[in-house]
Amino acid sequence: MKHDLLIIGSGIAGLRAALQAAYTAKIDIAILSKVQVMRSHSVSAEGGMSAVLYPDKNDSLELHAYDTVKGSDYLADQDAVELLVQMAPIEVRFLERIGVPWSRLPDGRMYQRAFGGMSVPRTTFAADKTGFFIMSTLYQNILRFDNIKQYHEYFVTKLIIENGEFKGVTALDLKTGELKLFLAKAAIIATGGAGRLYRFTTTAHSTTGEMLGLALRSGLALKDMEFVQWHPTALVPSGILVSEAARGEGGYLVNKQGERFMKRYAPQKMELAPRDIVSRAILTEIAEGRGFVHEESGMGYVGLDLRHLGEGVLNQKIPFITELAHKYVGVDPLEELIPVRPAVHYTMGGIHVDTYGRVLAPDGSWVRGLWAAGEAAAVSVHGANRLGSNSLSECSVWGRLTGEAAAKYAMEAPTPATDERYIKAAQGEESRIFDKLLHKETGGISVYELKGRLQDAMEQHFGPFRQGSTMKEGIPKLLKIREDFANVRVEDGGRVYNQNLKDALELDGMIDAALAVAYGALARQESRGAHYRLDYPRRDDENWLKHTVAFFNGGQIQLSYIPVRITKWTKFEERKY
Amino acid sequence: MSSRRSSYINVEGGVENMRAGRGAGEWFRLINYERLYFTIQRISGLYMFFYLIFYRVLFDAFVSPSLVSSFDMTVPGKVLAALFLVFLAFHGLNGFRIMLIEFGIIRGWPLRNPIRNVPGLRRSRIHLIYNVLMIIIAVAALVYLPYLVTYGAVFRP
Amino acid sequence: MPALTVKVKRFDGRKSWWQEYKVDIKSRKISVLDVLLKIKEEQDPTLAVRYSCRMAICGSCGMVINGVPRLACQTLLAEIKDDTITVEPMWNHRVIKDLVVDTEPNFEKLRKVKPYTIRDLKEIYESDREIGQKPEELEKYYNFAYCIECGLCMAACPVVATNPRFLGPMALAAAYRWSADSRDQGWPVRAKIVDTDEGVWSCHLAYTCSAVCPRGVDPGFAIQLVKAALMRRAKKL
Amino acid sequence: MSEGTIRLIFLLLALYVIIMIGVVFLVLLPMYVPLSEVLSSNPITVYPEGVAEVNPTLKFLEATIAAAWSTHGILGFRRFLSDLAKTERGMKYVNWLTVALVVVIVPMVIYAIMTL
Repeated sequence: MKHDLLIIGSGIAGLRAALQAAYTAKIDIAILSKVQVMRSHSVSAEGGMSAVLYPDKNDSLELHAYDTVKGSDYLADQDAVELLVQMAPIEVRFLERIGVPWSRLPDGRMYQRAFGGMSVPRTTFAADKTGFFIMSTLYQNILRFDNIKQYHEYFVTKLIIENGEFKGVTALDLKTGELKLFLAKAAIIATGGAGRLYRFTTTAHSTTGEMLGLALRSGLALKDMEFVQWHPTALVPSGILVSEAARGEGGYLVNKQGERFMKRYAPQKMELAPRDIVSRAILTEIAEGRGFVHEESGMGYVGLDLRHLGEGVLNQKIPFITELAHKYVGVDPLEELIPVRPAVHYTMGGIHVDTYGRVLAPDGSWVRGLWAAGEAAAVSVHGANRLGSNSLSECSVWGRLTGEAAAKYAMEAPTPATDERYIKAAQGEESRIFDKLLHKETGGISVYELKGRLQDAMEQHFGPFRQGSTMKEGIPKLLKIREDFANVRVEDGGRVYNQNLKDALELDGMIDAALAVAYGALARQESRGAHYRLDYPRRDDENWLKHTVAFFNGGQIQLSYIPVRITKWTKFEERKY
Repeated sequence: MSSRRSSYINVEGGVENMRAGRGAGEWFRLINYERLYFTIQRISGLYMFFYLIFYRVLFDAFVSPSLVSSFDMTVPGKVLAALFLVFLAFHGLNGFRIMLIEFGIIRGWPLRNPIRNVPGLRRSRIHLIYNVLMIIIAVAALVYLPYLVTYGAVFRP
Repeated sequence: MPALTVKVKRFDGRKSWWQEYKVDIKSRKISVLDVLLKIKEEQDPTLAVRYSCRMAICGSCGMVINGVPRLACQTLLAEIKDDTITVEPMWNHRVIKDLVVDTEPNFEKLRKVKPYTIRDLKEIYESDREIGQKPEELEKYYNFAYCIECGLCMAACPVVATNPRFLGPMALAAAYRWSADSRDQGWPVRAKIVDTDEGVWSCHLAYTCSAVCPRGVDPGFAIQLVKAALMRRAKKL
Repeated sequence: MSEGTIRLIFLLLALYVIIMIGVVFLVLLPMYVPLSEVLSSNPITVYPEGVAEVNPTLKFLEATIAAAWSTHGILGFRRFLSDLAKTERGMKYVNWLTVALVVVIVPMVIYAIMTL
């Protein structure tokens, strides 16, 4: 099948890119998504979207950029950050015009709330379902354009890149079970993060990050994969996200003794310190025996206290949290503490791209015709730690930028010819999937067992507190999993909607992404942002103020480093909140 | 399409295009009380249509008035007539409710609550009162009209 | 440990049958989706369920549980109480496999009501203006913006069951949501679309859509609001 | 005609029927016979024959009620059929059938009442 522009992934970044591209040029756009287009995990974003909408004496673009850079532990590329803060208000206003129901002030302006790591309230929100509202609005606006074709439930299995130029992808149509070849002039990868590498995560079952593994395999590079964010508050035991908005609206974190323990870790910002700090604080409390223990799962947790906020705030501003707490834990936030503990939330790393979202090969040259946006890309505005609510801004901003750039590129690029080579590549892929994976008689390891092993290994060896020795033990485990994948058995032999096969393919990519995390984490001998090492507890700006770039070299992960782009903020303060 | 009706049979083969659910059978599924109203409304409407047009008009006026009058006095005739009247009462009452809703007189507004969302109609006081009245009248009609049909005098002024 | 019996209506493209699974559960604080995934991982990987977010916001896992259309992830075992769970694919949809149904007709219907702000395209895409909206204007449509497009209302609607042309509660609620938005100017356009036999007038007020809606969108009520506006020949919603 | 107009007619006819039946039973008939007698006789025999016997001019009123009622019924039947019509074409047939029914049945009903 031929299209001008392929958009792989249908989260906020993907849909925003599609929208912008469709408006920019009358080209034939296809959105490929492994779930139905409006089901992407962006819907679960709760808190809000940061943007300096009404600059005054308290707030300015400068300050937002500074907060972001400081929050990132100075690993963010500062030119990208400046682009982000500049574009974010434009994007918020754009979303307002296409119909997002932002929460309002009585005079009709947009309401903004406080968020972790931000020095002033600047998080625009729509109750506590911001991501959902943006997603559904974007999705419904997609329907305006006839030149966008949606492919629901197409699982991309391979990127075809030739001589540094993007050619197409092969995708498995889950509904019919056929492998299809898509040829296109350009593509935008917007497949999101890899939260499911870990067991206890806030992300959806579909956020597996196999695309990152596929990217590695097709010769692209991953940047800063070792930085995995733990969100401080996820419901115990399910891992469902409790938005930072709960603390932004004034919630407290308390331990078993009823003490607001954050005063010992971040005396000024208390609960609204950046996420890595709060997460570590909670885990420290639990480790030191001041947390509660969940009876059924044995997990330690602390309490999120919203009792003093009153019913009005709970019902108006954070209704979803109340609902989730009530539904999945059986706790009424007005009367009891909500049990929370940190869970994997975001991968700061992703596909190596430049400031404008163009995908770069390991040697730093642009892979022509390929962009990446959103969580899947590491533009590196988040550096070592993302500030809450910056992600929606990032997705939207880079969705727009890449969409526009890709549309312009696709207008000028020549139509791809149906070459024998691509058909051969597709056939190779077909035989890999259907002959080798699906119709295999031998091998007895279940996909889910192996996935469980991967998640356990990641949780155990590459958790929020990392140590050289444990990580060294973890890598052989991952390699063993890689090896065992050859013996994986897909028990469902059918073609139509074969989820078992999809899970196997997901796992395949996940293992590679996990390896990139593992190697990157082992190599980085310092503590920065979300990457915290017990054996190197300090930040080391002299040796490690650089991005990790991981790529495949002969089937092995190899690392190289590139410098951080620094413009204005050259004084590297210690992060104290 | 042919498989729709039989899709509830436990095992069946050769279905390429299965549609879940019972097709027209869905009209008789009971989930909430408004749906019950819908079902009765529909059945009663159809019943009255056929009863009036075919029996009362066609037979009475064009075929044989005396036959109709005498059939009305037999037990089956009385059952049909009683059914007609009860249905008429319900159809009218519920129809009036529908009118009130469709003209926007009964409104209310959905309550958004984190723990339990309440649909708008359930929050309208008029709707609630009307429902109670409607049920009372319908029950009264259910008793009174068959009674009239069975024991009521033939109206001869 | 209490054992749970899960009866699943299976379909593999050719035949359809009921299959029973026995599952041991530790606690009743887990959702039906968790149970199904447990079956999938431990007993029968061939079972197909569409799922994603597991927190009742993505709308993937709509299915009929014990005779009521619900989201599997939102239905906790504690609410069911019974030790037998019957799970069927969503009614009124074509089944692809097991519990996975084809919801694309719903999206096509959604497209028909033009669910986007209708105003000058140039203004939307090129200006940098904030249109603004008062909280009370927001309140007018806010409830209906919560639709997660799961299709449960379509599964529950008795009219959709027999009339495939009927736009259905999901699309009509979207029509109201967008028309009532103060930033939108498309009511005259949409009124023409919904003021038809396929539109609001095929609604028979069974209200099951509102009863089963997992997010309290109350699509049935939205349809009545549209009807009232059409009856009164309203110029603006 | 737009569907909304049809619906409006449908509802107004129903309203007319509901109100007029009430008026006939509770206001007009008691002018000739005691109310208790009206309310204790078999309604099937009251309307339409009984009314016509009480005062033949009431037949005209009865005829309008019957015409409104049958039109309402036919339109209601159309609603039922339209739920079963799966295509645009089917809908077209349903509309034609409705028109045909109105043309045939309404005069028939009026005739039936007038010849009582």
